[in-house]
Amino acid sequence: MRHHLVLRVVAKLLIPLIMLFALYVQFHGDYGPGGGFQAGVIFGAAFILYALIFGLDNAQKVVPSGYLMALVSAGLLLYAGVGFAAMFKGGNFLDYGVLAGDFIAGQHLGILLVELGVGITVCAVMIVIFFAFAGRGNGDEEDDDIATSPDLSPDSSPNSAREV
Amino acid sequence: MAWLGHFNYWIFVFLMMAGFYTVIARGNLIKKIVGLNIFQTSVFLLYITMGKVSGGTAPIVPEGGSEGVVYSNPIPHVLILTAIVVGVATTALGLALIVRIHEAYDTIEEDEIQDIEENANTLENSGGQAS
Amino acid sequence: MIAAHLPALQIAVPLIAAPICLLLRRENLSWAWATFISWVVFALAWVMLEKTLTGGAFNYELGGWEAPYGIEYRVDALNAFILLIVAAIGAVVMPYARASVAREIPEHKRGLFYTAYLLCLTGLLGITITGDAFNVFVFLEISSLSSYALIALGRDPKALTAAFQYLIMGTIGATFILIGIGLMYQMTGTLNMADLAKRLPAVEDTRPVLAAFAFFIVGVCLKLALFPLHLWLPNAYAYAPSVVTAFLAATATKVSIYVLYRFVFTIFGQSFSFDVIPLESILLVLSLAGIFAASIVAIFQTNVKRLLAYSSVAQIGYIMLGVALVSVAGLTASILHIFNHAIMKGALFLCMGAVYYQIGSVKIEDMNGIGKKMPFTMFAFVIAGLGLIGVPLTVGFISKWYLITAVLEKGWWPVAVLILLSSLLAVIYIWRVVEAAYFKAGDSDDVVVKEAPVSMLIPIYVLTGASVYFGIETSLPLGTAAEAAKQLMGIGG
Amino acid sequence: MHNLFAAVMLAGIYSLLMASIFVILDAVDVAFTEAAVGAGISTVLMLGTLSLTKSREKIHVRPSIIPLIVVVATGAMLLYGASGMPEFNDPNAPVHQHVAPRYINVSPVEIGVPNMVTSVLASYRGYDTLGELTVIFTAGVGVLLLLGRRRRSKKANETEDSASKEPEVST
Repeated sequence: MRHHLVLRVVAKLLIPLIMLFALYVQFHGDYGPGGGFQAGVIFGAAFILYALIFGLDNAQKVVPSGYLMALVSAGLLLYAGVGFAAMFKGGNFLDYGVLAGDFIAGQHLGILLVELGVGITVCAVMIVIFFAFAGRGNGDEEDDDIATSPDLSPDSSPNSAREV
Repeated sequence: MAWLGHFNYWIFVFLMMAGFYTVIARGNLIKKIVGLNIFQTSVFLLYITMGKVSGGTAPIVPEGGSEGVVYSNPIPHVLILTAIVVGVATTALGLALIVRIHEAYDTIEEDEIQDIEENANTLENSGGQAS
Repeated sequence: MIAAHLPALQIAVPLIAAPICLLLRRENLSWAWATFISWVVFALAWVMLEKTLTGGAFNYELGGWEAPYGIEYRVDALNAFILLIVAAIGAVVMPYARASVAREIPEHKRGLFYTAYLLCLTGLLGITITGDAFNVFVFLEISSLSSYALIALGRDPKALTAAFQYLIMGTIGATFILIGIGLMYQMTGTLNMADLAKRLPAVEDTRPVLAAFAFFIVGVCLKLALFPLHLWLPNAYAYAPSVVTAFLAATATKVSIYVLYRFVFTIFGQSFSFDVIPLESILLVLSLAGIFAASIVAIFQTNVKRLLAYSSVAQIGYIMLGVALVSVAGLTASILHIFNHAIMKGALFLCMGAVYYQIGSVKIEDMNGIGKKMPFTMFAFVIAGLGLIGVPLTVGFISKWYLITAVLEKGWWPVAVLILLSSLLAVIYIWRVVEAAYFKAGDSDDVVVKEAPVSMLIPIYVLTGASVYFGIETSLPLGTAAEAAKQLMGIGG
Repeated sequence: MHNLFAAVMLAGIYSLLMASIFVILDAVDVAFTEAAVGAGISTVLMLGTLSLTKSREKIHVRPSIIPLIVVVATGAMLLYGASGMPEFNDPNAPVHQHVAPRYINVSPVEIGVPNMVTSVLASYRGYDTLGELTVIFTAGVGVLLLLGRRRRSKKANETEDSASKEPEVST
């Protein structure tokens, strides 16, 4: 994709807009269709578009895998953490009503936080999955999956698949 | 015209059968996953259909109050949001498995994989009893 | 505070532990963390069973919303017992996992492996504890997706195809369950189990409810591998990593059987399940066919893990036979056998994991003379194998005894004879392994094969010891199973 | 249809059409998700898989009587069930009588969120959504377990051991 000038320019214009739209969907979910899951997918799609146009290597420089794994966990931790926070504040697990001063404010805060958690994890997982598929195509990585070595071909020695 | 009142359900059953048939009859692993998607999507249609009320609108309170507005049932929507997520998770995992199977067997056709496995079995068992 | 939130902690602790495990990044840390969590979960399950046995069933409202509007947990003797079985196997397997995983899983995947293991545990516990029909589906998928990935980690490429086949059949099963739940919801407007049980009788002769029942049963039977829907199971168990096989064989199908109990008895109610629909005759035929077909196929296996997997299909037949009796005695035997089979199969698969650890194979012909080289492992295998046959002083005898008593109580003596005959088949397949291990000379100039490490032997002996201990001192499993059976049949409790 | 590329694209279009049907049936949130996921992410992943595997299906003559019987039996069971269902659009159907009215009438006041789907999703059935998020997390972990490789490092050779200590394996 190195030479497609039009694609690169259009992508550079579109990607910020897609991200902005994702944020709108994330935080407008209370009032219209949308929410954390859809926002996460759209935000992830922006990264996928970036990776498609500018190459996997560049995309991985933007989100190094270490951070990505942290994000994958962070969203779920945030969601479950809200549950635990409610428990420490004297409510049941995931009872947002006790999180803030009054019930409705607590509910709002809880929903905001859990939707954010959903958005973060979904976005990160979408990117992880895409990178995993795309990275599989790059031949320049070390291949260390024992089970994938194609020693099931009929003429291979019978026990080679079972060697420890 | 009772049958017309169930029109959506007939569509659901048709899609379900088409998807299900693709899953169990097709030998190509990617086709199986596509079939699985159709199969699952048909169930989404079942749920969403049962939530619809005549004259209803999307279950979002419009600005400026909701006098006399009929809303469709939000519960099936919530359930299906979850089910869609489950569906894409399954698809991703299934496709990842296909990639690995292709790397190991160099084919994504079920019967060819079976042939390879049987050949490997007979070789392995050449000294022992047949399984 | 902890006491009030026990049910929530039971799920929330392993659930929040999984992402933390992913962040740990050090193999040893991940292992230590997962082990610690699995023991915490075990302790919680233990306390909860005590609580239900003394104080009766209790509910927990998630998010503080009352029952049909929010999701609630409902814990009674039955699911507290299943929770304990799952948590106990999960905890016992973990110390064993370290050595086994180090041998079988590529190094950089071990952290992820423990994460997936915790997720699978979470899923299985979540299915068991919940009081909401749709929530069952969600947690079923957590456990299924993680087990597909775990099974695919086996070193043989066949593990990949086995996992794919399981994925296809498992998803079909789950989607059938989803259809069933949808149809039930359509006729009642609720998803809460207790509420469903209240509202279903009013509409029980409508067509959607009949269809819901059919789809639900087929879906669950796919998941629990009832013959002839067991096709995914043998390969999945045979080629998965040893730890995964031991864990799943002891827990996954058991949890699906729990789901069947819950829906057939608690939600649809026995009058609908067995009077309107002749479920008991269907189950009777299929379970007997399963016992014999799977036992006979097991005899001809050369891969011992595959042999044990077929034996699992046969044992599921015994468990379902107990359901088909539709009596307190039959259900007691059935629930008891879930517990006993989890212990025995766990022990047997752990033994095979130890053998694989040392000789890199679980084929019968590779195991010649292994009894002398790995005396402790094979001794445990023999003891647990005797249990599978149903020899007195083992747990296997207890459950067969109660099953046959329950069958005779119904006056079905031909079925009792068939159960005894089927035990002979178990003798044959266990004997084939024992024969190879003790009575066939191995290649003496073979690589030196040593006994498995102590960290693997201790979990093996914990389970083997349990299979003897609970064969003699039966009060805990029997008392709980009888209590749970009474509650299911709607007597007392 | 033996060209898998065409099959995958058609599946994407099918999802998009399904999303439009969901809009007509008032399920805007679901339609949004179906469009983003079914037509978007799923299609991208399938195309990725095709590029890694084969894009043509082999033509086989398979005896497909048994699958046909199974499918027809399943379909017949569903038709039987569907024929007894409340009519489409019927406001008196049981689903609209129990539980749902509470969400529709009370939730905008009780929680203060106009989108009922959001309040049911995140609050009343928030535990389900926690499970749903865990499913996605599981999918991520599962895909990494299957496709993940040891992180490629420029200094792969000298840090072979230290790199391998890290369990995380993206790319």
